Amino acid sequence: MTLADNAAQSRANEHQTKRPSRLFKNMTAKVASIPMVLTALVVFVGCTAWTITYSFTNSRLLPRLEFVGWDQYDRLWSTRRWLISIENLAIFGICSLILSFVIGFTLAALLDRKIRGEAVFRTIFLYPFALSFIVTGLVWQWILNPDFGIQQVVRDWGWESFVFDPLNNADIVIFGILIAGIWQGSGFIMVIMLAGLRGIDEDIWKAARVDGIPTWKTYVLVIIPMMRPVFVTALVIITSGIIKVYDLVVAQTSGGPGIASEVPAKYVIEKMFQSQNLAQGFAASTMMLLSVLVVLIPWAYLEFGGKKRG
Amino acid sequence: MHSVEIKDLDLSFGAVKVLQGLNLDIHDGEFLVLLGASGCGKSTLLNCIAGLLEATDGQIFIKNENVTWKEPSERGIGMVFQSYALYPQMTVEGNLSFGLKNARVPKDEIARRVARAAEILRIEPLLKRKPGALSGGQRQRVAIGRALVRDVDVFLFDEPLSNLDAKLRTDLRVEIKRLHQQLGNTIIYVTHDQVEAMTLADRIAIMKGGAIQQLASPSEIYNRPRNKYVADFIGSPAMNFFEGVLDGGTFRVGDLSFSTEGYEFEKAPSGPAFMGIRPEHVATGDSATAQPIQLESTVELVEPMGSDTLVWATVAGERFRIRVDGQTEIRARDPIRIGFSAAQASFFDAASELRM
Amino acid sequence: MHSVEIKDLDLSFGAVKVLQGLNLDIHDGEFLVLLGASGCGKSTLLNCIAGLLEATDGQIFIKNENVTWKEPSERGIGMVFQSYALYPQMTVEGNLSFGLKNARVPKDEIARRVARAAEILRIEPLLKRKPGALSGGQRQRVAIGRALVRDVDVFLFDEPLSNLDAKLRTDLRVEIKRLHQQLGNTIIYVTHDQVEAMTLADRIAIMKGGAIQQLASPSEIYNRPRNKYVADFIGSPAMNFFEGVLDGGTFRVGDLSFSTEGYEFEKAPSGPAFMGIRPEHVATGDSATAQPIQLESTVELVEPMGSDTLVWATVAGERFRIRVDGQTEIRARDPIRIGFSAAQASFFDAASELRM
Amino acid sequence: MEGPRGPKPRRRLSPRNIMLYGTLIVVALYYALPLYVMIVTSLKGMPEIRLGNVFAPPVEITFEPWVKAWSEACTGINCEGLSRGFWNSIQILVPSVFLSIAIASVNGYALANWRFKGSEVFFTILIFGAFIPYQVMIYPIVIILREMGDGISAVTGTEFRLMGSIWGLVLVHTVFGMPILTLLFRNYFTSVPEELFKAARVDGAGFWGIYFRIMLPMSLPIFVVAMILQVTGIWNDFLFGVIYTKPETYPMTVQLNNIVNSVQGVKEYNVNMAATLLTGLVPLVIYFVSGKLFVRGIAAGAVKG
Amino acid sequence: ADLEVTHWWTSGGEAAAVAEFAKAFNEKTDHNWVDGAIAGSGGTARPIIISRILGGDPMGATQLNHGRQAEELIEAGLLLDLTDVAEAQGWRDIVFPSSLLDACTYEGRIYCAPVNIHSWQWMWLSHKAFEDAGQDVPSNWDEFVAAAPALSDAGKIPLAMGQQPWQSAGAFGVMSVAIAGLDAWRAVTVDKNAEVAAGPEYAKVFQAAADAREMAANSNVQDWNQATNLVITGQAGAQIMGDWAQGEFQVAGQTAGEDYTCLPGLGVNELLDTAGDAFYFPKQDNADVEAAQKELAALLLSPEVQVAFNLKKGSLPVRGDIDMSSANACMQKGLEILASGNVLPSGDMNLSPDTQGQIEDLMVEFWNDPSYSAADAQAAYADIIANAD
Ligand SMILES: Nc1ncnc2c1ncn2[C@@H]1O[C@H](COP(=O)(O)OP(=O)(O)OP(=O)(O)O)[C@@H](O)[C@H]1O
Ligand SMILES: Nc1ncnc2c1ncn2[C@@H]1O[C@H](COP(=O)(O)OP(=O)(O)OP(=O)(O)O)[C@@H](O)[C@H]1O
Ligand SMILES: [Mg+2]
Ligand SMILES: [Mg+2]
Repeated sequence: MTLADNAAQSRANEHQTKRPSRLFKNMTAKVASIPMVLTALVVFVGCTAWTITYSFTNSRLLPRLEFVGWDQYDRLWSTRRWLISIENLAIFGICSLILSFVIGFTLAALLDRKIRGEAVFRTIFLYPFALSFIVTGLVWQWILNPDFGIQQVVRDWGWESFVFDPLNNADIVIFGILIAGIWQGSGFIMVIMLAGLRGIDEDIWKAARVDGIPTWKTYVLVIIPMMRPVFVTALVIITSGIIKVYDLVVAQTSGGPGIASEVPAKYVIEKMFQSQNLAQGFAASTMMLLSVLVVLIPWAYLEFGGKKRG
Repeated sequence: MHSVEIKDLDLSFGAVKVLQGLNLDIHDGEFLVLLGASGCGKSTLLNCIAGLLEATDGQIFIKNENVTWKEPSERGIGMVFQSYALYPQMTVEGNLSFGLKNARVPKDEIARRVARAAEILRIEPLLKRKPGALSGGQRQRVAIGRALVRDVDVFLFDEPLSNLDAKLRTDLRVEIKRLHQQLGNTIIYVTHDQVEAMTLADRIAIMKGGAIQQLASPSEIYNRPRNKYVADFIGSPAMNFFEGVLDGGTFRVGDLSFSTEGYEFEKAPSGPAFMGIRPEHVATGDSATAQPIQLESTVELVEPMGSDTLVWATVAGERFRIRVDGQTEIRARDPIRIGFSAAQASFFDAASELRM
Repeated sequence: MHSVEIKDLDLSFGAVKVLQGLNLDIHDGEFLVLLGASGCGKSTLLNCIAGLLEATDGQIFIKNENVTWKEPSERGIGMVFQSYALYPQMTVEGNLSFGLKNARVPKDEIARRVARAAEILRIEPLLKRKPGALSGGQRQRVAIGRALVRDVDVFLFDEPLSNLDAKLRTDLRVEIKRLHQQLGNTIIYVTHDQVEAMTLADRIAIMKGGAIQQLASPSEIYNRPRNKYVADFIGSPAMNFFEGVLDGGTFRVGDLSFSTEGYEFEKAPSGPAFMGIRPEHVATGDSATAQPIQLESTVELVEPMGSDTLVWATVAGERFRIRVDGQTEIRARDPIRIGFSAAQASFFDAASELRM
Repeated sequence: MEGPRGPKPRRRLSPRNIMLYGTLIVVALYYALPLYVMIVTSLKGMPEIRLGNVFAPPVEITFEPWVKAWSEACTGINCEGLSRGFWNSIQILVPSVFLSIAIASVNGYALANWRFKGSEVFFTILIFGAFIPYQVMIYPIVIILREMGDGISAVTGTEFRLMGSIWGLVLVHTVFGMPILTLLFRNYFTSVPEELFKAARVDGAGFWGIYFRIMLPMSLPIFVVAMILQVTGIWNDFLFGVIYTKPETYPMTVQLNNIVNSVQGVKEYNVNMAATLLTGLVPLVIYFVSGKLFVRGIAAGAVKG
Repeated sequence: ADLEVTHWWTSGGEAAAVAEFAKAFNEKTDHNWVDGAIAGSGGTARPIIISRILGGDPMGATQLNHGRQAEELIEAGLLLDLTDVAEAQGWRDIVFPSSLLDACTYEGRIYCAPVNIHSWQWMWLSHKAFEDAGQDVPSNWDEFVAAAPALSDAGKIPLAMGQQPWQSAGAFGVMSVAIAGLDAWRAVTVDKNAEVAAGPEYAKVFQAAADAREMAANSNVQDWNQATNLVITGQAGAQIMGDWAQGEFQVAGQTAGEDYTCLPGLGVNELLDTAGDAFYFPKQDNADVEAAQKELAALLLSPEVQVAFNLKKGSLPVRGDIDMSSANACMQKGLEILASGNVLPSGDMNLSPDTQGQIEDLMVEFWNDPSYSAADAQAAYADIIANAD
């Protein structure tokens, strides 16, 4: 070993001891992430834990820590209104999921066919997304009103026995809400799908044409399976909206007729604030959370657990 | 017999004319390479032949049948894309059989054809895998297989190797050539890599700005380029050019003058012109003395490439490329004697840039 | 003096060990090329040197200073990326001066350095343009310029030419070489193109699986590869190998036996071994008769490449590549006489694959 | 040679086109109908509404409902219409959009380019947060806002309340906008070539330097998307607006709800529709103006990942 | 000081009434009334009111139905103690019936200012509707039931009914007092006797409710005042609604006895319950505001304000010692019943909001689902009563 090598070696040893602490590495990035960390921990984890804890108490108007075990849950699951709410949410959720996908994708596919006036159609399909649920609910309440709206118009045209009054018929009221919900949200799904379609390699289309595959078959067998990430994004957006559906119902039917269009979120709010039974509301929201987890965890496992990626 | 015939083909995207009055005849079983710089319209032409783009004017015949208005799937062509365009969620087998199933080919016939294609391309062990689990070269082979099972007469390849690394490219190039020898189909092959063009083609069509500059065999194109563009485009490193004046039997560049003996002029050798000489046709050192034209120069830069070495020198103020054997000992700043013969050179008219 | 020294470098991504106990010394002003197949860890090593990845273990010295824990900008390095990574929203000038502004270099000093880099790289007219308005070659030069203005001792290039087409690649390769001659900085240059490696390098480090296989001058690597991997990797088309048994002065392959006269063995020449011979060291036709080893074979495939032609034949059941002059007339299915000498061949132990 | 030449002749009214445009037009009608009804109704007088159906165009156009909705409609004893809510909404909107986008973009950037141990965990929690029904968190957030307000008061020695002030609402919007926006930004910044980030580090730029000088100028499309989503989301919010503000600071949607639900005698549908349109105007204009950018931005940020 | 007052009085008559408070407060004190109306019903407003009180941003005063709603807020010390105001003003002596003040009292201290008496026990009948159907205006429930088919034939809705849950529950309450009688009602509501709730008296009530459900089948309105409007315009025959409906008739310029008739206790049992509205004053840490709060509390019960307010609102004043001679015929009727002591405590004071919510849910479901039989509903009702607290 030469002298220089020795010198380098000793310097090396001296520097080796000075490995900087991991904690302070990327300090700025960590500091900048504080809002995210706080939100995640304090709001999302903290508040959820708080809510779950208090769902086991008998809190009324004010939270208090007097535990009563599963009482609130027993009561919850023996309440007809809650059961109807859950049923409604399930129907609404499944239908709006399917319809959003079908309508959103179909419209996107139609728009992607290099048509004239694409911008006009796209704007028409998308504008409802700009409106609040309150507005959406009001307008559709108005249009579906049997005395002024579609039913009356059709009757004026001479079809006297025509009946279309979803908002006043307890059996189908949830579909009346669905009409408005789809109207409001499917445009956004369409945009996401359109963006996804535009991202597909042109050559795939060409390959399918050379193979002589009809257009619809290409969509079903080739394009749709390729758009998995897009569908996942859309799924996240739609489901997170479905669980929270509240404003729309309040504005359109207030849960009526009767309790035919009640939804869980509304049950929670009313139990917490109107019936002044906080713990019951908390129990209901815990159940909502649980149902979210039941859907999310397997999905998250499939998405991130199976194949590790950066 | 003509396999593919293109007559007066025009194609515009809106106001942009990409192909203009293009004519091209391709023989049965021929391997034709379309070579040209990026954006010259190669892919566009291929897409027109495949029926993926609609001609603005002109006609296309395949096997003497006018297919101008036919659907791609009815034209009897198979196509291989640069990005492979494999259906990602289907297995290799699914990719190969998808088109056939759709054409309602009987099951056993499908199985037979897939098996044959898999055998030819040596992808039998991969049949159950999805494209995502294949390497680049394997994907490429599956893409070729998809064209192969269609049992067509004409294959169209759009830069099928340009996404691969050099080593794989060399290997697959040989495979494609062998495949052609084995099957005897007509192949139209787009590339902008001239090594591919030279090694694969029966004939090369050199394109520029939507028109064909020269359509000839590789050696013809290499040795007797029709114009300066072709001469410059083909060959790596590129041909050396001198700008000067032709005057009967001599070519004058500044103070120098070279004899044009041995060169067969197609036109009267007079007026301003370019002389071009390929780096590999320049001799150095002792062997230079045997050449009719000799010059003294200085080595500027040496690039050893293993089997041979590139030498950069300066002649008449221009950079001058010479290719010598890899074992030759040459160092930068050495003086060097170079020699070449007009017989191996090319002369082009200075104005029209056409071969003289 | 050492410019860059790497000691026992380890790097893992989670469980995947990408670099393992890597040692490398680079001299001042040396042009070192890291060559290796895709995924072998070249970029990872470069990123470690630049400080963009944190070593799991080991140390890195630049100019004899331990920089293992230093920020990239404090290491005295400049880096050029494969995708250029120009800041798209800044002008060329902005791109060049960004780093200097960050380092609070005085205004006039910045202007001076930018002007100098622009002059060296001949991009003065482009200074006000944005990268989007530049051609590939120009972008490449700006990317180099960005490293240049930083006035550093070590330049790191990560496949700077692999996004360019063949023609431009050749031109820029020469520019980089000239730049190195002009500036005399240390350059570490990653590529997987061996032509680049051979032409540019003072020394080449061949990597495989995160370890260095051989570190030597290009001609050493070309002529005396340390192991079979290096021999196979370097040279295009690749070296021809025969698997056989060495027995004193002869190498037996099946029925054939070749004399090993002229080859300088490093180890006792006995036992199972590979013999490798480069395609360009194989003579054909008349000149073959002058070689100590001679064989008869049949041409299988011919690839004319202009300046020279590749011939594929079969010898002892193996595919055999031969490189001949471009003017030679050879056709597929011709019989061919080939000859070569053991002096130009390489022998590798069959088990360890090390040079014998 | 004879035979077809040039482009294949196409009929304009091919069955394919009739199907395509037919479907599009029918669907477009479904989407456009409510807007039409809103506009038409808002321009009719009450008698006309009572007589005709919702789809009939106005016989006599009157702008009075608009005037009334904007400046005269009453809630309780306040008869200022929507005008006050409009300015409140603006005051809430601007800082909320700014703050939420600023924070989410920095988060997304840190997650994409400066991962540290645990950063993905926090991100996962955040994404889960997008699914938590707001109702779960209304109550605890009331308490958090109260405590934070007290904390700030104690530190600064001034009287400061988060609860009921615009800042409380801004904070709430920032928190609840964070999951989706962070996802959007993270995906976008991940798709920016990593080499650009490395080059900037070699050039000596730090966390903020790279963010402001390199990433920000490149991210216009995703900022547009984030802005559109936040503007509509915040502008249209009702639940938080009603719970975390007070009458002086009520946003426009709450005001709208008040006007629409304060039935005095008969329901004034025309005024309600005018009020509805007025409330939707800001997001509508934004969508009509920036539709194309929106689609592009979605393609850049939402679809990958 | 500025005093923000939240309430959910946004219908025409209500808004006019609350304007009287504001006017008096602005004129008679140095303070300023900041109106915080929240449209919708108590259901919309209460979460806002409560979360603001809890969130440390309380309003100066707020409407809440008195009764048990505020108990926990008082316990938590969030509401202002008004005992000194009450004593100074002698509320003990003037508030009538005294149960109103009891509802404001918690552990001997007074925490709210009652402002009116509301009674649910009214039915409103449209003269025009019965005229159009060629019927006499009924004078009790049974007559009304008898006349209903004729109304239907004339294209009228016999009974107008809004869809909000509290309306269904309220109408049921009215019917139970009128039809089951006071004793049975007391046993169920005050003593929470589930047996009575399942018994024959209540079976009659549920049967009546089922009849009413049929009569209201075509009433497609949401809000109570829209339903009232149906009566005012003669589209519907009658509505069961509290005395606040009075205000709507007044705003529409109708006269009791000429254009419409009011029947307390459905004309069967002339009883009034004495629910009402009260104002609570959340604690503030600002002395100035506190002074304003107390002044407002005192003002709310002052004779002139009581008169002005209740005339507009159509409710009865909380003190018996004032001159209400300007009140209309219906109010006079109510005042008489009140004076005669035929009062019953309001459900608000007996049942917790939780139980009330459950009853509302039941009623609204029963009311809207014609296939829900009276017997099933009664069983469910008895269940709720058994578990009531
Ligand atoms: N859809 C299109 N609309 C307008 N111009 C187009 C379109 N497609 C191609 N072009 C233009 O036509 C010209 C030829 O394009 P083409 O793809 O055929 O080039 P190419 O020779 O295949 O190039 P490359 O080697 O880069 O693939 C280019 O200038 C291109 O800009
Ligand atoms: N962030 C990462 N996480 C996990 N593995 C990685 C990561 N980056 C690189 N690798 C792995 O490390 C190995 C070396 O990668 P590296 O990019 O250094 O290869 P390379 O030699 O530069 O290849 P190429 O020639 O394709 O650029 C590869 O196998 C790669 O999969
Ligand atoms: Mg192309
Ligand atoms: Mg790399």
